[in-house]
Amino acid sequence: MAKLFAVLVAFITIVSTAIFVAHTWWLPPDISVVGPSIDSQLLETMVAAGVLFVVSQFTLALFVWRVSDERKERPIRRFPGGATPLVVLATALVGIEVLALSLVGSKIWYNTFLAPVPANALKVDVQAGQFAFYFRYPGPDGTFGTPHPDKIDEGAGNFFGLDPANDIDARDDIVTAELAVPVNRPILLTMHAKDVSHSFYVPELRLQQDFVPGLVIPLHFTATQVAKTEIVCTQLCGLGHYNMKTYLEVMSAADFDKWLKDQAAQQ
Amino acid sequence: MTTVSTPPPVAHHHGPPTRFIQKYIFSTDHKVIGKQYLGLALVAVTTGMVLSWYMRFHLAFPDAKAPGLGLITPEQYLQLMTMHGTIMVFFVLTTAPFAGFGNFFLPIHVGAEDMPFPHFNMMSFWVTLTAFLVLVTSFVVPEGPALAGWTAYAPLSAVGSGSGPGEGLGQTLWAISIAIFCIGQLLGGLNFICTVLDMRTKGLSLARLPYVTWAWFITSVIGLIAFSVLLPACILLILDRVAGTSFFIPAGLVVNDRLLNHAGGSPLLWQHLFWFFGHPEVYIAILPGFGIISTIMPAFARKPLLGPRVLIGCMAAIGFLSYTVWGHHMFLSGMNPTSAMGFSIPTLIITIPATIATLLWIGTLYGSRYRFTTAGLFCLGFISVFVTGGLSGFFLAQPSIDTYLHATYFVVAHFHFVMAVAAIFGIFAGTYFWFPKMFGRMMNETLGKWHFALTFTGVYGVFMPMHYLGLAGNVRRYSSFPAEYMGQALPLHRWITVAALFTGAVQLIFLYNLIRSRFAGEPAPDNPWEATSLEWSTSSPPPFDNFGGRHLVVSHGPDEYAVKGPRGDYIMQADPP
Amino acid sequence: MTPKLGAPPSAARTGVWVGMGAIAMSFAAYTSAMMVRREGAPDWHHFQLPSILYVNTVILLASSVALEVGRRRVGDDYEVRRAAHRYLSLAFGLGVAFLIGQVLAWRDLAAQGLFLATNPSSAFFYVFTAAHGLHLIGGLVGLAYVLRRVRLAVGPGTYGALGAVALYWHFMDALWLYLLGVLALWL
Amino acid sequence: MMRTFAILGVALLSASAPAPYMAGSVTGTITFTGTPPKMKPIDMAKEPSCAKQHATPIETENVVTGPNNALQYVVIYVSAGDQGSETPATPVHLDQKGCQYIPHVVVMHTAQSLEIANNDQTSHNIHPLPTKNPEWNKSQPPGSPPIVTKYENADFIPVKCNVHPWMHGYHIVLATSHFGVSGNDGTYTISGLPPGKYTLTAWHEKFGTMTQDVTVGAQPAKADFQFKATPY
Repeated sequence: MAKLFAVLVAFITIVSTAIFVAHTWWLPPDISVVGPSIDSQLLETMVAAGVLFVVSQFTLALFVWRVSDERKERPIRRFPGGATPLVVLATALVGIEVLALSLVGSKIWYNTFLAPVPANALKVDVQAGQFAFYFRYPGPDGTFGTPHPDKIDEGAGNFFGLDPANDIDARDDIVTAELAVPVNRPILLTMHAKDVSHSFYVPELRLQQDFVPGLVIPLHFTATQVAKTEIVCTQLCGLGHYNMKTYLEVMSAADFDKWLKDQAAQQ
Repeated sequence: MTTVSTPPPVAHHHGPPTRFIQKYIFSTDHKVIGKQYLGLALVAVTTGMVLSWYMRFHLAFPDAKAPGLGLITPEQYLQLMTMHGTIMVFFVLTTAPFAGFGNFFLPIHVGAEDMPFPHFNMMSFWVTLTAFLVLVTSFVVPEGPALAGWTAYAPLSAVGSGSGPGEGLGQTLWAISIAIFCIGQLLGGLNFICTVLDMRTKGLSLARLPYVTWAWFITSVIGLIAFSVLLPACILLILDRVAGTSFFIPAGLVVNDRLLNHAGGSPLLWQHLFWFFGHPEVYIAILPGFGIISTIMPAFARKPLLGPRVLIGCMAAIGFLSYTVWGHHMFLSGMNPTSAMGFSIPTLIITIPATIATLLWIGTLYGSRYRFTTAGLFCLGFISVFVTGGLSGFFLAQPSIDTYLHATYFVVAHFHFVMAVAAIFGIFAGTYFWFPKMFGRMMNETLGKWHFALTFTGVYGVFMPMHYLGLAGNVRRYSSFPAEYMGQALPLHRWITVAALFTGAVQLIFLYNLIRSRFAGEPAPDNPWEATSLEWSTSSPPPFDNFGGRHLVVSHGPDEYAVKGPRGDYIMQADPP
Repeated sequence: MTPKLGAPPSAARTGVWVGMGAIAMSFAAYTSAMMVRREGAPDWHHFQLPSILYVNTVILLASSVALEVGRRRVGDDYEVRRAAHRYLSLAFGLGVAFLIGQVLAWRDLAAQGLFLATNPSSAFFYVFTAAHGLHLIGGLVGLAYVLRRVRLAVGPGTYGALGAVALYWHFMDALWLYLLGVLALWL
Repeated sequence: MMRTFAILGVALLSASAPAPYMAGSVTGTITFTGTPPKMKPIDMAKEPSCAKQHATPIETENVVTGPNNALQYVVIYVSAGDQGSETPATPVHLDQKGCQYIPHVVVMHTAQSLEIANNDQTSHNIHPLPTKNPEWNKSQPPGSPPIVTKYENADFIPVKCNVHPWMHGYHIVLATSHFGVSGNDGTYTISGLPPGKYTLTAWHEKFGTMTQDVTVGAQPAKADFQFKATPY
């Protein structure tokens, strides 16, 4: 049984590692400015964790194999050097790894969530609700109308609770059900939720951020390639959660302007 | 065995109960209560596993009718998921390794005859059972149980039935159940701590406590703090739901075209309170596992644990650090991103004591004369799965990577390996190890070893692929994956489902072994494993007062193996100096 | 089968200490919840604490004093025990009086139209006072138990139990003073 | 033998007994004055399986107008003077197709059974928000059987699908079987009314209700309604 176990551990380790290495299932290509740094950070961690994984599982298997024969009257041997070197080793290795990862990681994190937003960023207002995202472009006047929760009427297509009767800013707001953005231009999303917590996740952007009712959360990104990808909700929000999704369309500047005009015409 | 003739000063005697009710139902005997907890855990784990089968079935075959449920609707899926999580975390991973084994063996390990407050102890179980019953009741209420997940994030969990089926009465029952559960665990933890501090027999210094006893002690301290925070959180949640207060519900929410008249509440407040409990809860589940492994391995390795003090230090460090890291569940929750780094560092630091503990176990294995009993094998399995689960923590502890992996199956894989599977392996090890002492009969080793081998293979088959899903960006908590999103993951989901059903079926071997051994197993000697701690110095099963009127004097450490002893290569704690 | 020995007298005291730790923790949680809820909540209305609370405070402190005097007096001699018993009963009575006072405070607020759900500030007031009241009832139960034992006979266990109950009771005082401070400062 | 025939004959007679003599009816046209709000096109981007069923994007249906100021989806019913009416045995049918409720307004008698079918490739959830009946909320995955339900009390019930927030309709539950719904040309007919004096009420989801009295005699009575429309 012992030998079988040793083999089993080794086998499982090899197979699972192989699948990781072969990238059989891997991240989708990234299309954002922060993407590459996140990917490389993930890869570094993957290598470090992978090595530790293989080494420790094999050590376990090896030791099991070595002591597997219960009949043999071997003398009991202490681990050379006792616990202290292990403690030092673990602390040093892991400590260094931790420091390294944190240093690089915090820089990436800063670029993703804390870096100042460029002035030329395109502002898009995002509202999440059960179970759809709606996006709002300020229109020609460049200012958003004020949302009034009490005026929200989804049946009449008033998802943001705008009040065009009394609010001039609101009249030219362009409300869409999918997010279109021009390529290579910083985008600033102002995220708010209508009812419960939701989340904004675009794997290709390597970007995720929760919507929190009662808060308006800024989130900025820059897409680097023309593409059409999905935006999904990752915060459990009710029975329709699995189907709370829409599309992100990254377009050339020209296409984007045309798209925006078409949308405006339909309002 | 040494016995002292003069008993310590006592308040009053209470003799063994004679009536059935007192003896087996409303018993104040810690051994009976321990068995009751384990029984509850067995019922709960079976329920939880069946729920997960339905989830897996639906994920693999979204359009197929599930036996008994028919076509599973999205809300049913979320309800299955919520109940699976809640039942497993609270009523299995908290009760079995801690309340169950702890109740039975903690007093014996310290040479006591019972806990200091037996009636609190009895209440602790019956309160916990009530909590469980309240929870399962929600299966039969209109619109079914809660669907907000075991984390019950507000406002979804707070705004009421408008936000979805199960968010009416079901969610209220959930909150009440968890509140009750907290009370039960507080009563239990109080007893554990006092037992260790005040009930230790002559010569049993803290340093001489078995590692598992240390683990239970540390766990009960963690639990005492954690549940003292979850209880108020649940009370506030209940008030928001039934009394119209606004602790967690902000102003201007429109649920189903209806403007709620709540104002000013903070959804993040719930998350902070919950995770301040929630992260330590993970260690409440796994630390007893640490203790069980560290206690059992030397007995089978026939050599003392490598670095005993270090291990206890690691467990204490983990216990302490567990209160500094709750924010790593909230990197993307909308809290100030700067604080994410503050939570990330201690999270990564926790890996240090965890790594050390692992190395100590592997080092103990080195050069040993290991006896590959089922319990011993589960210890080795524990090491393997704990390492696997721990390493994925490296990814999630980093905010920058969590940005991508958060809320994907990578997380599911991580916590299942590190807290669910590892903890369960600890429970299995404990069961095979202590069953003879608890019931006076041996378990069948052949069945046990098959159970181990198949379970070990099975869990890797189930949870390893979830890492791949996560890397591919496959989101968790989805009842199905519409073709245009994550459609290509379906084959992998099918594989996982098959593996899950297989692993589940394998557990029938364990169940059969358990029942068969209980009634027809080999009679167990007092010390079948040639182990040293005090439970092995009394009969199997122990008498009502644990030591038959004897008061043991301890003059040895918990694992004096590989020495010249009166019986062989070991000296028991109660042996004369 | 041989009967079990009860717990050593010290256990009761340890138990109370541990319990106090847990209770302190949960009230810390309530307080931090209040802090978070309070900051940046435009809807937070300040209101005058009912003045009866201060009377209640005095009553509660008095009960603690009575309990302490009683505890120090307890002895084997019958007369002494009677005297001690009287003090303990007084402490018990005052405790009940405090609870009644708290209820009156609630009625006072209700009369002002301040209910649980009226405003976060009132919500926290009711939650704090109710939580404290419940824990105090626990203390009363313990006190009643000790009263019975003192009346019957005084054994080694009695001192332990009495000490434990007294400790808990004083803790309830301290907790109330803390809550009063919190409420007075932030409501 | 003879008796059987006799019974049969009686049965046949009673079966073929004529409906109440000279049942009258009410007809009319519903129109509006002023400018109604512009209906918004619905962007179904999140649900491709539905989007591709509509060549041109469909519009919201809360104010549907027809030629020469006709107003559609107005429910006209007898609100007073009705001499009893029993619940029809036949169920009312509601379709969910292309992520739309068809029809937008469905009228039924109290306790009449309503069957809701999902003809889409996606999962819908039906969530009525009643005021006088219990609220419910149920998912209906594609390929699952129709949901059959009924409302006990008269009510004007907004219904929505949370999964597709634009899906919005009305379940109108009336205590009478005498009602009509205005078509796209604004006309309606209420038939089978015994002669007598009645009060008619016209209900529109945005413009509210209007009433007028009408006397039904031998000739079909006429009752037109004109709502005041506002752009917002």
